[in-house]
Amino acid sequence: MATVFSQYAWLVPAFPLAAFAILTAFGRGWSRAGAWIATLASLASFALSLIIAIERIVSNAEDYVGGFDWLRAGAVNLTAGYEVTNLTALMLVVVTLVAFLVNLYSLGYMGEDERMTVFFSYVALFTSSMLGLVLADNLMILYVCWELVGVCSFLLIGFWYRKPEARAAAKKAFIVTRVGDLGLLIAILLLFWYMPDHALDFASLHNVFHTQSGIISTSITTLIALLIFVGAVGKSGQFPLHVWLPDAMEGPTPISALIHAATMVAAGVFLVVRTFDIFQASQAALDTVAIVGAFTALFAATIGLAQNDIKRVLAYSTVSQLGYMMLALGVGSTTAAMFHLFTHAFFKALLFLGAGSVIHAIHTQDIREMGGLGSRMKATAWTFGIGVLALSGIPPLSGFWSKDAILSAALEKSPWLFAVGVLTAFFTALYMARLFFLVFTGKARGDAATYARAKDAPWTMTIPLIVLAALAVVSGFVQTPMSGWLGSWLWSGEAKEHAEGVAIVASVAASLLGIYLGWLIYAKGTIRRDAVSSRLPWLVKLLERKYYIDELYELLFVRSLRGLGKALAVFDDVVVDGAVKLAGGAVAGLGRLNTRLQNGQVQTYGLVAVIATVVLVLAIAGRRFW
Amino acid sequence: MLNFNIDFTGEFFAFFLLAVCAIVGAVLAVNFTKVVHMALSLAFTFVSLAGLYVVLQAEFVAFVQVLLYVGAVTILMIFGIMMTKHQSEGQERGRPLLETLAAIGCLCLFGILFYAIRSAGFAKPDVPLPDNNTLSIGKLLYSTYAIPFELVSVLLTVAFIGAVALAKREEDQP
Amino acid sequence: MLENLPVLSLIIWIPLLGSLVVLFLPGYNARAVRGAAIFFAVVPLLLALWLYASYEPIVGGQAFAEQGTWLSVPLNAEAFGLHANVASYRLAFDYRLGVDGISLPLVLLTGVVAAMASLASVHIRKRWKTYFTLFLLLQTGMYGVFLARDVTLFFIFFELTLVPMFFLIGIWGYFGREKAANRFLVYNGLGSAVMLLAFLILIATLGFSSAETSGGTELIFSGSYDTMLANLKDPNAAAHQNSAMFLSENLKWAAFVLLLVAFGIKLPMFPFHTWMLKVHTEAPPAVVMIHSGILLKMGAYGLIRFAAFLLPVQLHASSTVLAIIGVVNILYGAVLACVQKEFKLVLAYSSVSQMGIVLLGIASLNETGFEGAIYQAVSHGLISALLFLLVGSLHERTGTTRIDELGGLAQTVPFLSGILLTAGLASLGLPGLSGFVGEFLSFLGLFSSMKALTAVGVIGVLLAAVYVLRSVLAITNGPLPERFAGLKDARFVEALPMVVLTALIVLLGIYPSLLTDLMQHGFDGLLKELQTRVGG
Amino acid sequence: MEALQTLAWSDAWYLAPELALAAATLLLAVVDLLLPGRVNRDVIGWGALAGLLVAGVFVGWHLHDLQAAADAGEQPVRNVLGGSYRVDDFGNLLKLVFLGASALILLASLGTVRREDVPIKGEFYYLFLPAVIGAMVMASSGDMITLFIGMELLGITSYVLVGVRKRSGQSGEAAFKYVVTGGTASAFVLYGMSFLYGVTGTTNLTLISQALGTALTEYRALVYVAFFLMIVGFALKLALAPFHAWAPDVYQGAPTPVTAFLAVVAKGAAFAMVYRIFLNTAFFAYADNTEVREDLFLALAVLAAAAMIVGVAGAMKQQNAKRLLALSGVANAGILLVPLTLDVTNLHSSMFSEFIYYLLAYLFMNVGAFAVLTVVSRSSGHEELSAFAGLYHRAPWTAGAMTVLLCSLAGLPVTGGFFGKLFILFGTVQTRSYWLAAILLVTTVVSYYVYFSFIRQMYMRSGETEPPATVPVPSGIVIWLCAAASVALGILPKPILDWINDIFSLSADFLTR
Amino acid sequence: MSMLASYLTLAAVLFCIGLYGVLTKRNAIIVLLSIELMLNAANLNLVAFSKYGVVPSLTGQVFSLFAMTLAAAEAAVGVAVLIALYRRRATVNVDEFDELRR
Repeated sequence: MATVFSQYAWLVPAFPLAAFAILTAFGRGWSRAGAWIATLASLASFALSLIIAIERIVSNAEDYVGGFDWLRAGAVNLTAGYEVTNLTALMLVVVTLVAFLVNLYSLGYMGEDERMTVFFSYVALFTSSMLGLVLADNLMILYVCWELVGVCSFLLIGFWYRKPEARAAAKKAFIVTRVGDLGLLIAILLLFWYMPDHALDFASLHNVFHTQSGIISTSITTLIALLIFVGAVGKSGQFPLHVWLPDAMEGPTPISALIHAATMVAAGVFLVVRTFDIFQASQAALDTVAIVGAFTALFAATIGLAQNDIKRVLAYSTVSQLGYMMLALGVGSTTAAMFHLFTHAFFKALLFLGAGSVIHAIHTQDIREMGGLGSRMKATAWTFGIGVLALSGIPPLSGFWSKDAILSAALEKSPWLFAVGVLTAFFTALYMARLFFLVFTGKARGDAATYARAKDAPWTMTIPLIVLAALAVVSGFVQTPMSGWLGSWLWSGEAKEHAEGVAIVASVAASLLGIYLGWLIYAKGTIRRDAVSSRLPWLVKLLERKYYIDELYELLFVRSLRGLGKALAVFDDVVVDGAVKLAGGAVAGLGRLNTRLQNGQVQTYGLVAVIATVVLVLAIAGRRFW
Repeated sequence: MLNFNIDFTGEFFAFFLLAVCAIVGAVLAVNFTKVVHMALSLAFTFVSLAGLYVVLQAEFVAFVQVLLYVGAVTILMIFGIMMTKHQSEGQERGRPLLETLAAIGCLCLFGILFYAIRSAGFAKPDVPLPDNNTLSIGKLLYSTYAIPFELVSVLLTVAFIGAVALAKREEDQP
Repeated sequence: MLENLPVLSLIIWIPLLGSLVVLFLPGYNARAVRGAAIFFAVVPLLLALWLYASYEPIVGGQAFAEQGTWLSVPLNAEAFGLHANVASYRLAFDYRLGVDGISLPLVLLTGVVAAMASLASVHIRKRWKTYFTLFLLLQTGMYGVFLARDVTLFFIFFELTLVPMFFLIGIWGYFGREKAANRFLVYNGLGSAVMLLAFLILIATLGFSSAETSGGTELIFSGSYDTMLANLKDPNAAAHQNSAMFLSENLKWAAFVLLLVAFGIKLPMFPFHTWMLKVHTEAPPAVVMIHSGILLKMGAYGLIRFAAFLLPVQLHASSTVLAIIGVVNILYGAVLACVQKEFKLVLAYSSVSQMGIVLLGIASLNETGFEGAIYQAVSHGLISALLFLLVGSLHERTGTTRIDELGGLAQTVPFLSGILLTAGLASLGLPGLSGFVGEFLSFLGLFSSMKALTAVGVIGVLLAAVYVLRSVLAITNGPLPERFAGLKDARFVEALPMVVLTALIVLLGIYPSLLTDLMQHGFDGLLKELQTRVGG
Repeated sequence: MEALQTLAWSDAWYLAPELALAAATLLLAVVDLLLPGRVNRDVIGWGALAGLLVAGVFVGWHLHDLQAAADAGEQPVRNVLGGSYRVDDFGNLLKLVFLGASALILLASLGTVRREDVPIKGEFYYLFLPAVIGAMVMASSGDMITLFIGMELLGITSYVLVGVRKRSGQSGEAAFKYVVTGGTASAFVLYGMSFLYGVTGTTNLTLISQALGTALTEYRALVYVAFFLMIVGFALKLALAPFHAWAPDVYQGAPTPVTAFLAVVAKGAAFAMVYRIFLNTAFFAYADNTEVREDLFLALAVLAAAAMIVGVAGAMKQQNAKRLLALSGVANAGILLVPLTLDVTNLHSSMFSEFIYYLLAYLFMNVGAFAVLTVVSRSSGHEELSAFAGLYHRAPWTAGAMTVLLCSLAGLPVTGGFFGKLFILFGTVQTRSYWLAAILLVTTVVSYYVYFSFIRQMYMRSGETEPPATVPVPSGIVIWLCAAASVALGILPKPILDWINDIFSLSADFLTR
Repeated sequence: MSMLASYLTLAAVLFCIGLYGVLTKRNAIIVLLSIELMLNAANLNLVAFSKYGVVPSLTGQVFSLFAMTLAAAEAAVGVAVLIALYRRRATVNVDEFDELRR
């Protein structure tokens, strides 16, 4: 049936874009007014998205595609188009909702910053690009928005530009994700030349790879899929390109919530989902995705155990959860992946915003300097607690359902992947418990005066927490083992539901065990905190230093690039320019030789002339008489 | 290649004698130490050449040679020598490098010339020169070579004016 | 209204007229001089915009083509066994102008950058009159290069840019200006000398046509580009095989290599790039805007216009080599840009890197790549002009452009910093800004034939991010040194060109069809030729 | 015995330009003697100028006559006394160049030559005239004897002219060096001519070219020797590398107008003679036996290349403006020689047009540059490059004119120098002498550096402290005339080349057949 | 060896000796005289060819007469130049005439 609102979907990104344009052009000197414009724009987007989603839920509308010619050059004929499907509608809602809440939150969080309008304009641009990414009907436009969200992320990470760490983190984020982007770019180049009619839109992709598979050889398909996955790895902070995400926490906390937890980092997952037809055509690619996802999930979770920065713990948790999603994709369950993406967006945003409130209150991010905040910041503590539980996968909170869906799918494919998933769930629960107990319970370990002043944030900051907490509780019910509504809606009826009892039991057990262990260590103190660090100091050190990956990269890439650059600089100067100078010098040398000849002695001149005569005659005429 | 199969005629003897004189004069001119001696030995060469011209049946040329070279040029040079101060050649440091290279260069040049001369097989000419050499030359000068002749007159005038202008002492010299 | 005027000639000669006007203005009246210069720089821009508006790709540029005999010199050909049926020879240098989808974007670029650079010349503090005289003269040369349709005319305009540039660098540059000016002159002179040789070979062997005169058939050697194209396609060319006039294979190769070197120097192509480092660092920023923004593009344009169109077979045979050179350019420039301490050098090496992409586009041998090359040229022109405009403004304020001495400028000069960041992002090929499109099209074009090589070249995009962010962030972010605390942000005259250039960069990034539509049929001839000669 | 063919009165008409100059010389010499010492000798200068103009009118008249003859279908050549003197378009065009150049040089020197510098000012002015006679004779004879005498007339007069700054030891030294080099060169040329005469039995170029065919079969080595000796002699006269070393010394020591004269007229005349002899005689083997011809032209080409390279390279680090221009003259001599060395093929036979066009451009740019140098060195008191420092501030218009002249010298468009070089280059390409083209191009580029060292001084060095340079009116006229002509030659070469092409034909006008 | 070759060889010898003199003799007057010797060698050539040449003719003799005249004129001017120079430098040593250099 025809759609009414879907055709106005382009307005969804247009609102924040307009806000961005207005703020950039006229926003200098405005402060709160500008912020409100951006917030209202995101609200408008949210409202429209919601209407579209509801329309689609209610009427089960057809997909809508619209757009205009964007680039005509040679064989290239690309449109800037948008496509509204159930999947995109869902993403629209998630993105706009989180964006709106984060905007609202930021009104309070960033209230004292003099560059508030700049901040909001960046956020607006990000929202717009993210929505564009979601709506894009072809890979090219998706890539364009993909890069734009990257830039916004970069801008916002480096928002506090005076801090050298922020500068470094922004740079790192941009460059590391760019590595992934290159993969995506090459994948697009490949697709362009292999696809019939150079089509890059998702409908054609679906046609070629799903409906009439076999047009493109398997090896090329695998290559394309892997390259796309490289892009996703970069964006979604999967191993080995995860290094930028924890550093990205140098940005303002709302940004961490919006970009580095809920939306942008999930774009990698979204990309794989969007191009899943290609992955499905190649088992090797799927396996890779699953293995990388599983490894990342476990790997990041272990690091999360040993971090002391509240946001970094959450960041590694994000990496870990994204790993889950990849795992889900790798085992072929897009539903599980999208489901987890959906729930994760809410509870992770919640956690970050809660962390933001804490940081806002006591101006430190080190959990070792916190403690006992639960009594001073009740709303924060409660909502944060819900988030922790949701993330840990405690039923019936949303995280439980989505994680369970993933583990079930994994178990179906391979017990090993399942085992890794369960182990990760345990670690997740453990580090989240550690985080919660260290921050909100016990005694204050930091500055007493600060502690005394700590209180809940203003309403603009609290309301988002409450809304998100509510969502963290309920959003899981869209897809339970009992009703596969989300899956059937997303993929138009091909719902295939299964729930493994083993999976449910194992994951709940692991979560509870983790939380219990955390309680024992960090709240009750039954187990000494240095129980591990005193026995296995190297292990703790290894985890604290994040397996020395950063150091390794520094050595492998940064140093070697610098070394190569220095070497080439010498080469450029000595060899390339040297050759030029040599040529110049040769002429000058000839000139000097001539100057030496000009000694003022006419007889010398004559002598040279005579010798030249002899040589000339012998060389030219002489050869005829030889 | 040096097959000197020469007809020993009278002309050859005259040539030989005069050639030796000319070469000796020239060589001596290069080797003397006193400038006047050099000039005089060169004059000797010029005279020898005049003799050769006679042998070559160019009496008028020989006459002019004596007149111009021995009579004018050499005297001019000796005037020049008189008007300037001279140290003898040998008293100064030699320039061995220059001299060696010059000698090599000249020898090579001579070698080339000699090779070229030797490689040419000259046929005996069949047309004799006119008997009345001087008259014929005179006629030529006034007919075919009238224009060069006139030009030479301009040239001599210019050389005369130029030489005087250059050599004369400036009266307003400080 | 303009249809009946020789628009192309007007575009070329109005700056020259302006140059003369400025020359005779009273020198003390800086305002009048500057005003006149800006006026005479803007008028061609307006004409170019009119041209853009009335240009139809399908029709091509015939409507605007201008043609006149400039000089036609007899070659006194003697009757020493003349060619059969030929009574006399002539060497004709015609005044031929034309515009097509390849040159029009570059003409527009020239108009924009030149107008903006004349606005940006506020930094010039001495001898304005001479400065603007030369500046306008330079513009005549640049427009001429892009509009000439006769190789000799092209060459003359090409050379015409040389002398004003020498003065502009040598008089108004920084400390090492004279050395830089010399190097520019000699190195580029060498380039044009090489080009001249190639052109003469082409004239002598490809530029002939015959005409009937009263005395019989006259053979005319001319530099007419169209004649050359026609002769190239002449199916009877084989009949001339043994003629001395025929462009033999060896000669074709010679001409191709010479053209490659000539335009490679201008481009600049590795290893001929060292001259421009000095120019970039020593010349005044407004001049570097022109230099980096337009003059380098003459290399790209020449490569396509002459090396590609006239010698397609050679282009085809050497496309791999070209692509390799392009990749080397990209990576070499990028890696070196990563380690420079002087921002101008970063930009210089980044130009090397960016121009490598143009080479890739040309090496791709397909329309996508060619259009990408032109797009990249235009885009890089705008971006580097903007960057050097910023360099000028920053240098004026801080007295330095060394990365390690600058920092935190976003605090005191947020506008400049913002524009700098935007320009930087554009230069690293961010989608949505113009830099991306050219890059993408070039890569896309080349990818059809050389996949692995393209993939290696794409690494340059990553390195671009490294060097741009490294330098831009070092300048704008981080702690602010004490002495830069009181800096003032951009004045209106500075901000105006910045905003215009930024707007164009964004516009071209958002809606690339603005430019690509122009080029649509520009490469038809070449593509057809490639197809028939080498079978696609 | 044939009837005595003597010089008829009617022949005097053909000799009119030379005769006019000779008459003017004598008249001025007498006037100079009679005039009291205090009278400014500039009068003599104006008289000499008038003599040159009269001669120019005669030459123009001859050209017109020849044109009329050609239109009437006759050979446009007048041979006097079997070619010992010859009126043809080649000669006439070159004569115009020589007369024009001399006139410009004289005009520029009026008002700049000072009595304390040149005590024999009268002689200085009128001795230009016989020198020009010599140059003209070198361009208009088909007989080696006349050519040689013309060369000597020019040479001997030049020796005197170089030495006219009697108070300066440098002038004398330059004159002496010139005498030695010039004398040696004459000896080489004469020696070479003697061989050529020997193997052909005649001094007439026509007869020589006819006889050379047989001579080659029997006396090949001697023919080689004859030509190579002449080449060496001419190379010395033309200052082709490596026979050039005397030129900077002589140019530096000579008064600047004389330097200009040597650089333009003396060089041009030597070229005229080279063209006469080599094209006329070495052309013998057009049909067969191209070996010797190739070798000779190769030798010339090598010398031309060497001259271009050495001239430019030597000038690179030269700090003395006059020596620099001398070395530039060396390079330009190489360029001027290039057309001659090119093959005459069915596509290419325009070497003379190429040559004379560049000679014309060279005339204007060189005379102009020397005129500027005279003005500048007068104001600064020395002839180093630094004399030009800040000229832009001291005399902006002169600096502008100098810039134009330098661009022409450097061969930048759109100037006569550019077009001349382009034309020559096209010749090299048509004959496929790419190596010469390459050398020509590369040296041209290096010469940018050389000539722009003037520009660096004028525009980029401070000269604000020095007083403005005054430019005498005649010099100013010459400078601007030369600059304007340089530009005009670049923009509109067509009329001149059309004209040359109309009146000149290699086989009809030049080769004595 | 024919007579002509002998004459030519003699001329070559004289020419080379003259050249050597020009190149090596310090005294300016001797240098000038050496040039005369070279010219004389050429004259000898001309006269020899005039008798024994391929086509014997008086032209050679006429040429040599002209050459002699010119040589004399050249010598005169040369000496005049030298005298003028001597007034300034008080020397006739060729190797001391090196103020103009480099």
